[in-house]
Amino acid sequence: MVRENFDRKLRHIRDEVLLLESMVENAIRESVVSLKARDLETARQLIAADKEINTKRLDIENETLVLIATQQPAARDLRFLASVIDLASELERMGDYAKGIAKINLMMKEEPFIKPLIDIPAMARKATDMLHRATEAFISGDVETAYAIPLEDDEVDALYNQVYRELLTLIMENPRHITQATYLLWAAHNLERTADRVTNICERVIYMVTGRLIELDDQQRKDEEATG
Amino acid sequence: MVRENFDRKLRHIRDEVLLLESMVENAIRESVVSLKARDLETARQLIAADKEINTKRLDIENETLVLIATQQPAARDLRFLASVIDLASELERMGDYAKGIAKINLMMKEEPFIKPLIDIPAMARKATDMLHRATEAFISGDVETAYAIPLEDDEVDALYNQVYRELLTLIMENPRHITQATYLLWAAHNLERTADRVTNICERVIYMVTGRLIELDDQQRKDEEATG
Amino acid sequence: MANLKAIKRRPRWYNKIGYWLQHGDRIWKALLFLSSLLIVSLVVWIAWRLWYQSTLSRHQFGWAFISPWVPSSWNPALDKFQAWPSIYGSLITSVIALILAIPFSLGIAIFLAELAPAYARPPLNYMIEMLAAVPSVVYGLWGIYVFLPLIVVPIGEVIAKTAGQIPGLTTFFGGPMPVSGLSRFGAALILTIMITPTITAVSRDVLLAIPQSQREASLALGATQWETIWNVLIPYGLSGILGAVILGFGRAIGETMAVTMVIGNTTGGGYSILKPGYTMASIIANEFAEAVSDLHASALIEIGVVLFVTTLLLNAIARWLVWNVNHRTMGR
Amino acid sequence: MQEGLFAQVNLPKVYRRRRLTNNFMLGLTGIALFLAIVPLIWIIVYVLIKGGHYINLDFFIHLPRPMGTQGGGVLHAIEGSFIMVIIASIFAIPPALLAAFYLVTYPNTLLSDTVRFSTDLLAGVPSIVIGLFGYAVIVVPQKHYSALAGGVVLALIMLPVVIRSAEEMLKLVPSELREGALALGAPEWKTALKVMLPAAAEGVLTGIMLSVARAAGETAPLLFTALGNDNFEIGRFIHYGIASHQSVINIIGQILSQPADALPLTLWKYAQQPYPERVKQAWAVALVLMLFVLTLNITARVWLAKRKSRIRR
Amino acid sequence: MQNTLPIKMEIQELSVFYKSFRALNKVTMPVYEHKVTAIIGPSGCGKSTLLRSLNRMTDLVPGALIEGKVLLDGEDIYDPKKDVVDVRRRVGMVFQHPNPFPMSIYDNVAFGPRLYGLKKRAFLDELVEKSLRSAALWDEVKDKLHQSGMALSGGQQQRLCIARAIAIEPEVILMDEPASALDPVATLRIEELIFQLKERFSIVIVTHNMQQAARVSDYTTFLLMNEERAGELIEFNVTTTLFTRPKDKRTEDYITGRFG
Amino acid sequence: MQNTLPIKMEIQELSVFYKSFRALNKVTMPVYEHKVTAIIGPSGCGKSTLLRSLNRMTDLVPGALIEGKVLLDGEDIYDPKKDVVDVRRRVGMVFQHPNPFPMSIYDNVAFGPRLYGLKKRAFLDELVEKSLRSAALWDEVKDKLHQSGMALSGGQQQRLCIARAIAIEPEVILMDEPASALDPVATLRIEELIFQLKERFSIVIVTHNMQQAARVSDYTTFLLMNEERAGELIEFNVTTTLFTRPKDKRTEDYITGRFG
Ligand SMILES: Nc1ncnc2c1ncn2[C@@H]1O[C@H](COP(=O)(O)OP(=O)(O)OP(=O)(O)O)[C@@H](O)[C@H]1O
Ligand SMILES: Nc1ncnc2c1ncn2[C@@H]1O[C@H](COP(=O)(O)OP(=O)(O)OP(=O)(O)O)[C@@H](O)[C@H]1O
Ligand SMILES: [Mg+2]
Ligand SMILES: [Mg+2]
Ligand SMILES: O=P([O-])([O-])[O-]
Repeated sequence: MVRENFDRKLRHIRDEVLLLESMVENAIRESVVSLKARDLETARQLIAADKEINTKRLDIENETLVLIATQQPAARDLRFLASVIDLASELERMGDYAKGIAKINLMMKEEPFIKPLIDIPAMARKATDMLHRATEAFISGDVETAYAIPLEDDEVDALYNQVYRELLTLIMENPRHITQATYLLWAAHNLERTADRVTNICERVIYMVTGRLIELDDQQRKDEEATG
Repeated sequence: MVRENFDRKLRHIRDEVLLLESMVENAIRESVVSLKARDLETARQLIAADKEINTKRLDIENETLVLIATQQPAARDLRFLASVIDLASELERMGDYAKGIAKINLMMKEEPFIKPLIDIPAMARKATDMLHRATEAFISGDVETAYAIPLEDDEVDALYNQVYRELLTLIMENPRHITQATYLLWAAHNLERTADRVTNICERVIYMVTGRLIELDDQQRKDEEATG
Repeated sequence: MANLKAIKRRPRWYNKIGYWLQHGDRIWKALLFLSSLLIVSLVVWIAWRLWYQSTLSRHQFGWAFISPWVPSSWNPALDKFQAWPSIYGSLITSVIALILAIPFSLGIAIFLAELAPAYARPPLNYMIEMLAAVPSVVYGLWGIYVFLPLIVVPIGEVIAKTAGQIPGLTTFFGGPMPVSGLSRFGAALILTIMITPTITAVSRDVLLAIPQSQREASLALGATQWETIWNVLIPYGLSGILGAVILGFGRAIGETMAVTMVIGNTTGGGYSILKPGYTMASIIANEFAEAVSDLHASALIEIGVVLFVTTLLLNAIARWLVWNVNHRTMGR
Repeated sequence: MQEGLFAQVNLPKVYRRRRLTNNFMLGLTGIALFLAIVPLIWIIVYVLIKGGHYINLDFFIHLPRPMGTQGGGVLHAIEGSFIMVIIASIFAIPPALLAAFYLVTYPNTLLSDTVRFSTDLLAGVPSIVIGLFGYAVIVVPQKHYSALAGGVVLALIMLPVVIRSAEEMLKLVPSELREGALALGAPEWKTALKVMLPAAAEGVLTGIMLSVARAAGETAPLLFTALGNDNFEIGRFIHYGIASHQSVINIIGQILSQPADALPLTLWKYAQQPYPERVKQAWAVALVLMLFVLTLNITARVWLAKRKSRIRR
Repeated sequence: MQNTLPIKMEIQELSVFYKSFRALNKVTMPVYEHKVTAIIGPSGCGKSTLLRSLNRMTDLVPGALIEGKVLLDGEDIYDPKKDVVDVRRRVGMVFQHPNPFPMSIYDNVAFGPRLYGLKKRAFLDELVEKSLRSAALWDEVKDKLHQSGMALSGGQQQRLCIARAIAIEPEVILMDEPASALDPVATLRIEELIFQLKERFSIVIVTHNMQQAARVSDYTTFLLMNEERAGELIEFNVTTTLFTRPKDKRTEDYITGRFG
Repeated sequence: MQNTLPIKMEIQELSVFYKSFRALNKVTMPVYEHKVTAIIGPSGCGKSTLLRSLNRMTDLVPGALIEGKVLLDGEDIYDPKKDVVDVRRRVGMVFQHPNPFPMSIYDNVAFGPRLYGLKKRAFLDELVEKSLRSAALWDEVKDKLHQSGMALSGGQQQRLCIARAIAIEPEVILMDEPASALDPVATLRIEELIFQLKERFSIVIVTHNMQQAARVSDYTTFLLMNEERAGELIEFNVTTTLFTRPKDKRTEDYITGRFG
């Protein structure tokens, strides 16, 4: 019965986070689908929609800070709010990646794909799936899932390495492919980064539940970070 | 006279942020210098030193959250603390970029540079300079500087574009250069990202002083984000 | 909103009159004011009445009436009146009573407020209250038949034999002690018994009203219980205790019946406390009903005036002392 | 620590000295209490023995017999005390309560300070002086002593006690209670009568009872006002009044204009008389008077103590 | 600030004097309908004075003098033609220390309505239940309505006082540090209650506890003494704004504990 | 938790009874030297009882009974051979309501030392100044040392009480809600003072105000009543940990306001 008002506000923030997550997830999925379909209209819409994501993220951060300033949260409530701020910024960056892919779509000339677009959509599927489950783990405070998800990052990394090698080969075969290849490489890179960022969300889940800030990705990153 | 204890803690956090900033700045500078000098020993040290940066960032975030939980900060104090959390995570990511460059140094074969390393060190100089001044603006609450710095990002972007075109040309000239070129491209990309992130710090400065969260980089990003 | 409508259903005139009378408050305030005025005017009236009724005597005797240096004589037959002996009687009995009662009362008050175990407090308190509630005539009766012969006379005789023999003190303690015990000393002792409960009860209330935090503060500094009482509680309650003492003094000086019954009722008698005498109250009580002349009555009323003025002075002094003590110690 | 503040002090020695002082002084207070209880028990026991011996039903229902004869009672004094206390209450209580309300409503005006000082003064004025006043303003103009005059002076005795105790008790009522009622839109008088008075009721009643006890025990003011009247009997007046078809007011007037007697007055007179029978009766009167006053007093005090501790919380 | 909100009361250039001492200097602020407005400031800055001038409780202080206007639905409550009893019915009040009347719980709540001649038993029964429910007290006391209101715990007493205040359906409720005498759990209850009550009433609350103001209010007024020790309004703002980015340096200093 | 810190007092399986009512049930906790330990919990959970048992103020309550041990530097203060006066000299106390003695500021501070026969004027002068300085009060009162201590403001009075307590150089200072009667500005002053004092004393503070406990203390104890309404220790922890990641669900519920 106590602190209903506060609880209501916490729930509202939670809902906002879920909303932001679905916006981002959708943006990533759509950006890859429209890239494959060379659907420039959708790409343009996605670029515009990123503004909303940015605004939503600022809203969430603002609302959270106001709650911290006015409601003196402690313990789990505070950890939840601190995590929300981080989460929102992660999601916003993922939104930026989606926007990046949409822009690539626009920038690519009207030329046929130099290779069939299979791995990149697969990466997108995997990344959005991880993101979705990580956010759910955040909402439900599911630590086990949070520990498990970062391990799946390997799949995305593997796909990325495959795309990378393939594209390098294509360039070497035919230097004229270089522009498109570089674009597709960026797209794949963005998706790989997206999956990486899911790890950060998982770290926040663990922090929120246990109060401990740890790094989950030391092992995986070692391979990846060479490339920033 | 009042809240001396709290003020002391705030000052401590400020000092820690400065320390973290100098660690990161140093890492970026050293990573590029050692890349140019092909100094593998320093590169290895930098990779190891990134751990310290990560730890420091977690320390700062923890300390900040503890202050929020125990000292009920409001208004500027709260905005400062919220910004510190963000700042620390930005700095930590910049540290990762430096580590990335150091790893590139290790991964590059013992082959001569395909082009003289001039633009990349220039980018590093510019980026660290921006970072340094942005952090100082943060400490002193200097809004004007915070508004000015993001405009300088154009210089870094210009350098990056130049490097990008140069490297593409080199690849097209000689596909055997592709590996080193890609590595150097990543390095340049990392530096470009670093400068981008300085913009986030500037946003935080403005937020801290005025209480308004705005996006400073809309204009600049438009060109850049295509590439994530 | 149902009840709002109900409120508005009152007739207009009702609301108008109600508003004019401020819903009855005008009458109420007038009543309060008048009652207060009544109290004040009563006191003024009493004072004025006594003053007025003593005109005869005042004109006749002037200041000499209350002067200690005028040869005293109180002779209704000759219409010669001088009040000093009765004033002296009042003062000496009250002062002795006070000197004896203060340490006693304080001791008892301290015991009751600070030491007595919880179960023993109520009965002890009631005993003290009862001591205060015994009507003064009963004290007088008991004094005449029991207290004087059994207690006062032996003590008086001892005093007469010791202090009374010391040159210089003879004036005040000279014997012999009357065998009946009727004397200023007897009256003083009875007064002691009568004012002890008053002073005790008030001081005890004062001590009890001292916040527990004062005791705790002192004890927490490592003070013993006595140190706490002496250094903290008494200073804290000083103004209240002073008030109690002055209240006791007022009681003593105004006490009529018991004193009248045991003081012996004679004029003259010098200064010795072992002699019978008069107090102001007792002389009025004793002679007024049989006042032989207008001047006699007027003189008695003038003694009433003196008593009244004494009360007034005591009250003023009490207020001043209390204010002074409060100002010094409490800073208010 | 020892080397700091307490270097110059022999702590065990200081502790021993302080403990001894403590025990000694506290012991003295106990002795003082013991000594004070002695006269009380003595008086009570003595009066009980002397007076209890004489008391019987006759004592309460008969008028005194002529001096020197056996038997008779003090009905006149009981009735007189009763009548005068009632008159005093009627005269004293309503204005006293109103004045008390004035004092708590306007605590800091010039008039309230004056009222307070006057009340203190009135409380301190020796009762004999009050008697003189009653004599001057009632007996002299009326040209005869009366129960009414006695009642009025007793009212003067009661006034300050009621005012001060009522003010104290009303002051204990938190001011927020009063404001609470006013904030609901209640007028002042309803606030006073419906909220403040009930809140302080027991305390106020106690004050009234104390004042009644005080009035019932007073002798001095009655000496020149009620004078005393061995034949005071209400029954007779009523009987006679009804028989001669007088109005109720008339009968009451008759009663009030007679000199009256009272218990303490009777005691005072009997004690001075040379007849042993009367002296014995005096002890009995003392017992009756004491029982009455003590009962009233103790009830009042018990009530008050309970009240105070409850309101303070 | 949304200036389009309906305004319930409007304080215009209000100054309050105690004899010749100016306790409040030209305060101007609105009280929005169905919102909670908090008044904060250091001790002695005139918070209580401001609050009490809103239902003319200042009339009770001899020597108190009002300048300026306090409009209730557009009418000045200090208009000599206004009936103070009516003003107080429409603007209720809850005090720092719970002050139930020394009567039963039922009579406490029915006290107000009875003043206005509402005496029908059935009607009162219903009203009492409704008021106690609104004050979130019904369940705790429904079996002992005829026991003394003073036998309740502090927090319950305070809720009883709230029930008593709302029984006469005021339009505004003033609260002067309503929870400062309560323990933290009871305090939270009262805060929750305030949150529920604002659906039906406009609420003005004085509190020493800044955090409390932050928790419960929609708007916050910050008062401060000027050099002559008269209280002045430094900032009136949306609560969340006031606590995250106050406009005035002095507000900032106060809420961040750097005052004095 | 750093278990290597020097322990000043140690409470072992302490139970306190009022007559037959068990107010505190087997509480075990340390008081670390030169640290501030806060005791929090809902009303009636036995915070004051626990605090007051640390310098035997419980002796003042008739019928109070102690079980268990309270060690001060390893010696049980309830040992019948211990002199209670000596225990209280070493364990000072500051109360909820400022309670200066009705004497001058100087005499208030000199009260304790004088009990021990320290009466030399020069020595006392110095001691009084030192104590008042430590209590951050010297500058405000140095010109009126011989005015009554009760004429000071509430916050100043409380600092005077602290000066009085430290004048006899206790080793531990107990504070029972030392700021709850003060306004926010005075409260902050006291909190700052506590922070300075811990350099010289070990401090135990009871507070209703969780935020205050969070602000001032190094360690926090959370007490709660069990079914028989006896207070039990739920959690003793480093303050920052307790407020960011408490171990016990009940602690979490209490500090996040979800209790009861
Ligand atoms: N009845 C009064 N007579 C004279 N001065 C008064 C009266 N009531 C208040 N004051 C003065 O008016 C000023 C404002 O008082 P007020 O009670 O409104 O302050 P406050 O902000 O509520 O303080 P607190 O937080 O201590 O309750 C203070 O300086 C006070 O001394
Ligand atoms: N002198 C006493 N006699 C009997 N019971 C007491 C006494 N003092 C306290 N208690 C009871 O002991 C329990 C604990 O009281 P205590 O005062 O220690 O609680 P607290 O936590 O300090 O509460 P608060 O926060 O209200 O001060 C309560 O149930 C209380 O009723
Ligand atoms: Mg106030
Ligand atoms: Mg307590
Ligand atoms: O900003 P990043 O995508 O390089 O993490």
